[in-house]
Amino acid sequence: MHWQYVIPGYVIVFGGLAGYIWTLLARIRAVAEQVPEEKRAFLD
Amino acid sequence: MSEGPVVELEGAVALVGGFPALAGADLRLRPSEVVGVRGPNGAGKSTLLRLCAGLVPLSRGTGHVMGHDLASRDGRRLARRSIGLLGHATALYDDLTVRENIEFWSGANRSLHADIRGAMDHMGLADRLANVPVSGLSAGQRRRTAIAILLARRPRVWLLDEPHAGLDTAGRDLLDQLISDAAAAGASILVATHDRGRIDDVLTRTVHLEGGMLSAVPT
Amino acid sequence: MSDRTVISDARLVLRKDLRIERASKVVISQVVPFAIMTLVLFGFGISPDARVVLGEGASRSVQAQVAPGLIFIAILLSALLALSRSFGVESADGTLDGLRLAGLDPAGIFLGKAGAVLVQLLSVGVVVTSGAFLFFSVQVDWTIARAVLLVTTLGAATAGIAAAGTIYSALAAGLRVRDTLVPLLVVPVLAPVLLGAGQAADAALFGATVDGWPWVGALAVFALLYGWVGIISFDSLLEDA
Amino acid sequence: MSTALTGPSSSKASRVIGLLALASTAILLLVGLVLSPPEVDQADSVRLMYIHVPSAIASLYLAFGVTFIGSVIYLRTQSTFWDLMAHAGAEIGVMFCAFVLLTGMLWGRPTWGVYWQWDPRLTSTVISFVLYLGYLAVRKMDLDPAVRSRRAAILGIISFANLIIVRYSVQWWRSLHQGNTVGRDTQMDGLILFSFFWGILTFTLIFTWLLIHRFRLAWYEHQAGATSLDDAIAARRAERTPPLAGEAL
Repeated sequence: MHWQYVIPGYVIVFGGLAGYIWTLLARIRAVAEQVPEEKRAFLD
Repeated sequence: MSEGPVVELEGAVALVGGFPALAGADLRLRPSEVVGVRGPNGAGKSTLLRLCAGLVPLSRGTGHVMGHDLASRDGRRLARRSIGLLGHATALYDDLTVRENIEFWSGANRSLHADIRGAMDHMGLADRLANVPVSGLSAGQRRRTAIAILLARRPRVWLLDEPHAGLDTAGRDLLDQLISDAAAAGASILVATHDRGRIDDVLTRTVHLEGGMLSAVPT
Repeated sequence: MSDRTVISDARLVLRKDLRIERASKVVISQVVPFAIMTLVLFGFGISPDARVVLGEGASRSVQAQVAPGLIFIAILLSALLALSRSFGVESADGTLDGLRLAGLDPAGIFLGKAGAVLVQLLSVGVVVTSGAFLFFSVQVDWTIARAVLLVTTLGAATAGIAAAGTIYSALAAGLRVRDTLVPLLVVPVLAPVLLGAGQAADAALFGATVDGWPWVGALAVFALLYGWVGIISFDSLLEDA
Repeated sequence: MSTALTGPSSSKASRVIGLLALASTAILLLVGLVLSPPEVDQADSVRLMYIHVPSAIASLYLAFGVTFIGSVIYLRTQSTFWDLMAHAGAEIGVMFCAFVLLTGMLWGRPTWGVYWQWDPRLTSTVISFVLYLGYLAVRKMDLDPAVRSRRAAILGIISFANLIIVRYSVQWWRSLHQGNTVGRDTQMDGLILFSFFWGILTFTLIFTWLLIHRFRLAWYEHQAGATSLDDAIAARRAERTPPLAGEAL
């Protein structure tokens, strides 16, 4: 019962997460190219 | 510190919306000096004046006004006390009359009453004008009002951004006279100007601003 | 030219803003009519014939039933305009820089500007409340307790709106997007005020007044909290604007 | 969570967290959707709770909490790290907040018969969602970076206070009209409880991974900005024509 609500919920959440992660990684790669190698270290 | 520089910038960088409008400016301004700043449009003249006024944070380099550090917030706040700034904007409330504006600003600046009256008379702000809303003034009259407020403030450092714009010949002469009087009284004056006329007689020296940096102008 | 205090600076700014209003009459001639118009629009949205059954054969029009909430929605919408005006006069000719150069106490500037907005909103509130009684045929068994509760609610709610609104307007000061950003920031923040004021006004008009006072207390706490936040944060907000 | 991360977007620690999150997600899907039984009252819609509640915890507590703490520390120390952390937390929090609202509505339809009910949690969540959209809008303001960070930090602090005010006021408001909608004392199947807690664990891992990576993005953007300031200063100086001899005065 109620699977018609459960499935869209899971699709929204995990689909949304996957989409966000995909674009996040793409953004990181794009901006990383503008940063010289020696300045990539984290945690000042 | 009577003989030391009143304004001292070294390698000053100031950002406007992330853009380095000033890209390493060096400047020393001593008491009684009248320094003209010339340069093409967008050279950073307004930012230079705003930085000296303590209105823009200093991003790199060092800067002091009256010994107050422009890099610190408290320093900027203290520096502002000795500043008289006349920018492109005249800092007047359009809906208020000339008198109401002068009353408000002199209250805010804690100017003395005698100074206000004197300044108004000096700038030719006749009683007829006093009750006109600022929105009904001409550009020149606006400027005269702003100058009257500045005069009453008795600043140690005058920062003038194209102060002659909109003034008639009499107004220009009057302003030049005010500048040399103030300098004679020990004030330091920084004038950004395109004018290559009479103002030159008032200037102690001229500096050239371009690409966010200052250099001496050979005379 | 006596000693400068936060209060004297606040009074200076408050007087200046009210003088601007007296000269320009923007709130009286534009914001107040707008507030009345929103009430009329609510009337269009809610059928005048719809009634709520109260039991024992009694009923009340839906318009009257929701009037307490609508009053404060109208005040909130008008507040957005009043705030926009309040900071519009400062950004027109570089006067915000002038205030900073003058060395006015930031807390004084906050209190002055919020105070002026509060005075204007109170007048909007009086008009809107009277308008709601008129348009929505709200019938109340008036007692002194009810009137006091209603007036206090109006005061506490508008104080909260003015304080929070002034902070968020300063946060967006000097930006081209100010007029669209401020509503986005302010409306969710003021949701609790709307809720509390609606409940308190509902108690004042139809319910037991004792149910309204806790809400008024919450509104007062909100207003004080935001007043305090404004006093301590205005320095940072105005700095380097 | 791609495991093919290389170069700028991965580190040893974040890769471990990513793999853990991925494995944990697989287990959550298995337990939540297959192994655990339908609940007595809610039937299969209880399965939405395994992602709804963890999303709420990740958003309202973890993410917006990070924004709050980051804002406080930034105002005290001007630490770039915490400034960027605050920004990262808010963006992730807004996303999880959207999940909370959507799954909450999907759960509401079979449970209450309607997608939206003026349930205190749902109502206060939608207001919080807009609150933090406002925070993100402020972070996009066209201002000097330091000024923007300071204003955002002030907003990050008052937004968290607002979140609490909104939550309590809405709860108070609703308590006048209805009883609590959730939290009845029904015997819960062990696997249902397990799925619940496993969901929280999984979303905490996902949140951590996201926070690290969103921070990394912000850090690169910051570094790129710092690089371009040097370039911008050089470019600005090069505007001088012709370069004059004799610099300082």
